[in-house]
Amino acid sequence: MSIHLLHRHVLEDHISGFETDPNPNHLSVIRRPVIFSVLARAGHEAEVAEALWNAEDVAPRLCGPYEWLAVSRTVGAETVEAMLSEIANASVIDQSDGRVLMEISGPGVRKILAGCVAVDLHPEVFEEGRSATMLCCHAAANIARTGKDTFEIIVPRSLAGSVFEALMEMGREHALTRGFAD
Amino acid sequence: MTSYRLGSGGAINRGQSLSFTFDGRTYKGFEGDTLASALLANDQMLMARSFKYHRPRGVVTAGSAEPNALMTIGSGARAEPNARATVVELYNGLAATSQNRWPSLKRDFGAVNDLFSPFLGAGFYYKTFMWPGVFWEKLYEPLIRRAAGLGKIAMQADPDRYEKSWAHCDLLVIGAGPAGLMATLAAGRAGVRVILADEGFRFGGSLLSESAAVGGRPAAEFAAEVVEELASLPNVTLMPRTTVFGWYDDMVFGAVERVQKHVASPSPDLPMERLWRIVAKQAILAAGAEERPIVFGGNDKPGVMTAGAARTYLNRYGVAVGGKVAIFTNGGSGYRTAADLVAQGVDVTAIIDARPQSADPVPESIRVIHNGSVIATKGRHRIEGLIAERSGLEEVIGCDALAMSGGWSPIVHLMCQRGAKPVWSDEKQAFLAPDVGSAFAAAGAAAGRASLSECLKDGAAKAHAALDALGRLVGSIDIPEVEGEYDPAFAPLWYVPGARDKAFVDFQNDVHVGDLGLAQREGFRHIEHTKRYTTAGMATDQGKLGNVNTAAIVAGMRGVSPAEIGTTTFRPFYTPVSFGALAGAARAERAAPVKTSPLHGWARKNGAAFVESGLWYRSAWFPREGEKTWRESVDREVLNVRANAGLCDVSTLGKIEIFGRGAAEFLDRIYSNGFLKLPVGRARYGLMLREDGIVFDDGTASRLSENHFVMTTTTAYAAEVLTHLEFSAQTFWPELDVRFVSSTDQWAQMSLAGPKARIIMSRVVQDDISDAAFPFLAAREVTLRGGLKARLFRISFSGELAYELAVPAGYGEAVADAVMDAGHEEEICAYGVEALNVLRIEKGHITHSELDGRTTADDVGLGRMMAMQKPDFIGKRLSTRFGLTAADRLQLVGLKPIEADKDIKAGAHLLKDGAKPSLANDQGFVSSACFSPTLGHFIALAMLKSGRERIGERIMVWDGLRGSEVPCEVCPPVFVDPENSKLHL
Amino acid sequence: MASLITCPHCGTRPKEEFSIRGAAAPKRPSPTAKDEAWHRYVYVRDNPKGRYEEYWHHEAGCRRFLVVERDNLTHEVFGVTDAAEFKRGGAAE
Amino acid sequence: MRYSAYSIFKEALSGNRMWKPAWREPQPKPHYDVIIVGGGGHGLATAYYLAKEFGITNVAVLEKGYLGSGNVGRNTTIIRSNYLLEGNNPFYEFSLKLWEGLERDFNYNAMVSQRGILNLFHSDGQRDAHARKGNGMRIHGVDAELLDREQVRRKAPYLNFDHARFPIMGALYQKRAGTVRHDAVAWGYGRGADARGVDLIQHCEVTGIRRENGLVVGVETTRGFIGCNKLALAAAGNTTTVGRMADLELPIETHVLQAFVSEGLKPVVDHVITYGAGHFYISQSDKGGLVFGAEIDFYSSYAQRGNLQTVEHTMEEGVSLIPGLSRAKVLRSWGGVMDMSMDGSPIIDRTPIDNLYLNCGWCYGGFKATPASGFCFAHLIAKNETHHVSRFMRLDRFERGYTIDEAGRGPQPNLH
Repeated sequence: MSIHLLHRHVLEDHISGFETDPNPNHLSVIRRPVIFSVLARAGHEAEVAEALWNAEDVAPRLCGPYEWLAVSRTVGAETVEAMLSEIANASVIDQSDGRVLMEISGPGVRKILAGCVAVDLHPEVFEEGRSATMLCCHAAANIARTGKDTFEIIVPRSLAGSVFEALMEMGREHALTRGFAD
Repeated sequence: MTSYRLGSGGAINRGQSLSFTFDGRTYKGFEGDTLASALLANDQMLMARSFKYHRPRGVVTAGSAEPNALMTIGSGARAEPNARATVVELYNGLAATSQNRWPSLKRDFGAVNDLFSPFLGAGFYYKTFMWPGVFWEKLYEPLIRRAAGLGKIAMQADPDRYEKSWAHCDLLVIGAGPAGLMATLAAGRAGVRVILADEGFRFGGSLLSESAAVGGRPAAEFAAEVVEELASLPNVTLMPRTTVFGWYDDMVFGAVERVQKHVASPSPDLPMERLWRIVAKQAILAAGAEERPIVFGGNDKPGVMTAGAARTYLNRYGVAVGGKVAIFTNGGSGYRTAADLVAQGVDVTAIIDARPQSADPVPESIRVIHNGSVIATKGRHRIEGLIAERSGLEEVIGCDALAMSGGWSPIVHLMCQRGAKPVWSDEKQAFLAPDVGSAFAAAGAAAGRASLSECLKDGAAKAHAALDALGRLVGSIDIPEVEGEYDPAFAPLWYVPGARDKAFVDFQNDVHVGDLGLAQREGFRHIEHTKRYTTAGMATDQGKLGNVNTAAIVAGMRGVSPAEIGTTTFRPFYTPVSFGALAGAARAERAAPVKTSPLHGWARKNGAAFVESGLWYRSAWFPREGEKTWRESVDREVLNVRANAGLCDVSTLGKIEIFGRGAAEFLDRIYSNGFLKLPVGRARYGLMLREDGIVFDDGTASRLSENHFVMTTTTAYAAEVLTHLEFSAQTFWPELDVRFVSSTDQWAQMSLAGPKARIIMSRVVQDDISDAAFPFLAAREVTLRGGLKARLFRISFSGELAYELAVPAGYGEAVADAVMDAGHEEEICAYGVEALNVLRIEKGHITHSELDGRTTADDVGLGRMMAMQKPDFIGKRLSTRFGLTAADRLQLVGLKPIEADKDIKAGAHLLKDGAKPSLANDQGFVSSACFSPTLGHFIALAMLKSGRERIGERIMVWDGLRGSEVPCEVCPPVFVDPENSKLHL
Repeated sequence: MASLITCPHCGTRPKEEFSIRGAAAPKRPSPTAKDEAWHRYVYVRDNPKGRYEEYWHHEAGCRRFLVVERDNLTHEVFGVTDAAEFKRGGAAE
Repeated sequence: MRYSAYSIFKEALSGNRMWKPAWREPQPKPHYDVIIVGGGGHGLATAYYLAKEFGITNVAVLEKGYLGSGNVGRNTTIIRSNYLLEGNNPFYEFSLKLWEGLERDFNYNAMVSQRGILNLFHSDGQRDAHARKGNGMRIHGVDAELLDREQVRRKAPYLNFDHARFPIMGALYQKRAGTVRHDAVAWGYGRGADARGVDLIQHCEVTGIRRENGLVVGVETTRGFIGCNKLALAAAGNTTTVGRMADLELPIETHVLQAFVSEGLKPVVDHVITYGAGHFYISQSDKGGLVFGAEIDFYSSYAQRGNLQTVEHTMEEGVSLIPGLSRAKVLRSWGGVMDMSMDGSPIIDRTPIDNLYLNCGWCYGGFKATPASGFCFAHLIAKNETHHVSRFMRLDRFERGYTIDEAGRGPQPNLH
């Protein structure tokens, strides 16, 4: 027999019904991003970081002094894995199924996120390109500012439903809409 | 007409009439009114009853310090008890109900307490109600409880939403009065991030009640202009209806915003209240000052209020608090109130001034009685007159309201919440804010500044200092001129001797001067003792009005300065905050986040009943048609696993990837047993101890490559184990080359167990998984038919031939479906954690029911896993202590009932056969028990004193709690396949 | 301290992100140290009133163990260092 | 002066002017048989029982603040004896029995109110653990009942039965548990001790312990040197500070625990209730305030104040358990300084110094222990031998491997 490999996104149970047009404040869930954990050996943090920042098609997200998430929305897991395994003194492991990537954007995004995270996301404090792991709606999430009013949120798969619901709850006042993005 | 609405004036919208009810009667007010101002406008002065003596009460204040006018707002699930009418913003349809009275506010039976008050002095209850013993709980206490308390809560779920949010700023300004507005303006213009929070619904503070002119305009107009400018600045956030209730470490302020408390029909998209945690670099407390009541006989009659309150009702709300108002003062506030009243055509009957003389301007034709005092008041539900005294002569003066001013106390509460005590000032006759460092300063009246112009100036100055500290000072702003301000200077006046009636210091709790004296006489002299003994300052206003008077009166009784008495401790909350606001959205089903297993959908599809397991929901059993109890389903699942095969979701087990050249060495130190020689492609069961030698958790570690392991933990301890690894690696052995990352979420993991497991698994996996190629404890990456990479482990919790298959989470459901299809002919079933638990008890495998944080490896029969020859592992050294190796420790055994139809429950204790239940005879307890469908009777795992030597002994399983005694035989803890033959099939 | 900790890797973070392990001063003895040393390490605490070094785990952030040096009476924070950088004051136990 | 309904009546007729002080304010004498450091609940109870039960009255209690200024005046007033382990259970039951007769014993109404405690459970595992504890209580003759969900609902219908994240399965119920008016305990013991000749010396801080030939001879204080034959420490959160003066090495870490009271409400919560899916516990005082708390703040602290996050967490648990609390308002929060021991259980023992006695490690459970703690400590001081119910509460139990780890969390004090 051959297994019919149907892939299910954990938020499919949360996002159902008709898709509506996105409002100015919108939460989109990226269906199949590629996400790898990258861990540098002690003493090799800088070189691993440099290699990650130079890697093509991959956006590095800072988790800790020797740990990153390498995120790609454009290329497949094999490509990313091949690329990352070239990096010396780094351990990599595929977390694409273990993490959920959401993107939230719009003029109300900071007000919405202020209900979810304690970190000051003022653009002069948390600049574009910055990323960090922080508590977001009771889950350790990696949050990156990818635009003036756009943030990427990466959360563990098991908690994604709760985080998603909490984000939508905080977004009610701001007419936040949501949907999958491929 | 006593109190009434003026024909014009006030910051109310006379074009917008609002209808509301109080105790069922309908009234009209205006937009901009508080409930209190609207009631006064309707001549409703009687608003409440006091706590102890049930005395009739009206408003004393026009603000958040109100001790008397507490009401219940709304009804049913939305009822809010103990709301202060003085700060409740009026809205159409508001329904208010008076409290703590029966049958009605006017006729309250509880007022009988007032007649008995000589017997009910401070602390009377400590001295009686002791005889006979049972009477306290049966009679006295229920009576006291029924009489005590204030408002009622409905005890229904709240229909509204609550939210929490964080805010960050360079400068937080608390209070939007003259000082706060000027501070915000100065900082706002300098471009720093400012938050201005005020508890009221309209910014302006005392400017709204002020008859002076600021910058050539009426004060209220000036305030409105400043607010307009602030609203236009993008770096300024205005937060009305927001009370900053607490100052916490690191300049974190807690605040609550009443988002929709004033709205007739709340929007479901907005919270009712929102909790703010405001992180500020600098903060200015501009909360103003509280006017002190004067403590004189009968000072609690409805209609007696502070002069400032009377002025606020007049100027801000256009309400005259009486038709004939008397003034009792010791400073300028009384005179300004008289002048404002006269200007609005209100009759002022007399100004009684405790001072021998005064320089305050007296309105024309108003009589001033210097050196005078009020010693009693007349009337019951409202003041009808007062007895003034001067030089031993008494005079009755008619009035329907009495405005009193005993001086001012700066509101320093927040600055004293972190340990610093306020500082007494002889000059100001007040407690002033302590120095709490350069990041938090008081400004304006809160800093003891008296006049309006000083407050405006001080607000700007404190903002300049804050800007300087931030490195953002660019210049100073102009201070507007004030015309027609009064001098609020006052002379100390703590209480008036010769009172004919009780002279209250704490209105709500009915604490009067006599109580304070009694406390001193009885030795409760420390101010904290005085407070606790008399309950002064313990009411819902937390002594905002009374505490300074209390301290000064006690000082007077003791002949010392108030500085020596000091204040009681200031603690959050500045004003009471709802549970709802502090809890936010975390309630009901959302009390905690939910963790979803990747196989949740698969389990649901197969009809699982779910059970909470930490934050997870795990599939507990899979009922089939015709099965009436959970036991029927579980028994079937167990038997089917033992006979055929079953599939169970084990995704919730913790999974930790461990990398590095030091990984093996690291695991060798973490586990009590050896891991150095674990070959690649193999798994090993491991035991982790705490440093005190007690078992911490168990699980497996598999070596996927030379320098890459994956560890599994129990579901419950997944997070703690990862933390334990990190702690050990980072603080004990930083030199080891080892890194971790959790991969729990990456994998859907399923356990396929049963004698037919291999045949089923081989239909799913491409690789050779024959016993030779993939023996017991094999662990490695495999490829599924269809091409998916997966991890396969041959480990077993059930005691059967078993595999754990881990696939990327998104494919979990598809693969589980495929396994079920592949096993269709073998009659595979889904099984849940209940069946898993039965399987493991039958096999004698331990869980945290046995590993309860007090057991050693040897206690649970795993002494052989203590590799004492290793130089070091966590827990090694303390594991050999006498108490941990004593012969009489509880040891793991099995139990079988002597009579096969008897059931055993976990939590039962063990007694020697024939012994009476007593602590001395207690031999241990049942840790896990279940019905074993394999054996056809109940079985149990138990921890029994010296248990391993007692195999074969008859013992009593004693469950007094549930009324059963079951004789059992002690047996080895492995009930099924003790030879492990099934594992190696 | 008690509200915000400035993590050397992640910046200023709320207490919610941390779990607190306890005194950082006691050093794990060598495997061959005397029983007395092991007992003291596991059970005896200096518990000073005032300056105090304590392990805080940045659980919801970088997952590093930090040593927070602070005053446990005033709650003033003097410094936060990564556990790997932490130098114990005084003689080793 | 004996307190009674008659005394209240009589004094009222004379304008309440003749009441006598509850205790004297004596000057310290140069020397006492016994000095007790700490005028909190345990210290005062110890003095009371020393005088009453063991006839030792030449005793001083030294208190750096005012009497009862420590945890006896800042707790959630719960008394109970629902303990699991042999090291704890008989001790707390002894304490509960003393509470039951206390008021008539010391002629002070401390409002002992046996309202019953419901320890809720929310899972099979918790039920089994509660059954084990309940059977352990019953086997020792302590009252305990295991209630199912419906029995709990009948007692406390306002709990969250229908929309709970962690549904209530049942409760372990101890009917004899309840609450006591906390300040009155300190005052009752203080007054009783004073009447028997004990000197209660307030505002007297111990700054040093003077030793000669290996024995304590007295203490240096802010009011001068005071000599003694025996020195007894009952200093709770400040135990380490005082113990250090005698070079004691202690298994104690000091932590802060917050507690809360709501505005006065008409009676709604009749029992003491603890939440099994969190740490929240609540009761309602006779005055109408809901008195409640939850977890410690987790960091070492000597400050009597806490953290906003802990406040929020407490309220989250409160509203999750009792949805109807949402619109009630919290009036005040405060913090108590806890002497957390390394196994979560107390120490009543001798020390390496022969005439120095130690009473500490009460964690956040010291209030309910007050009578037994005082009694057993007095017994130890007077007879130089351990009372049998406190025989496991030894200082050397850590070294010997006989910890009393009720929570099973090991040597990390903030987990107990």
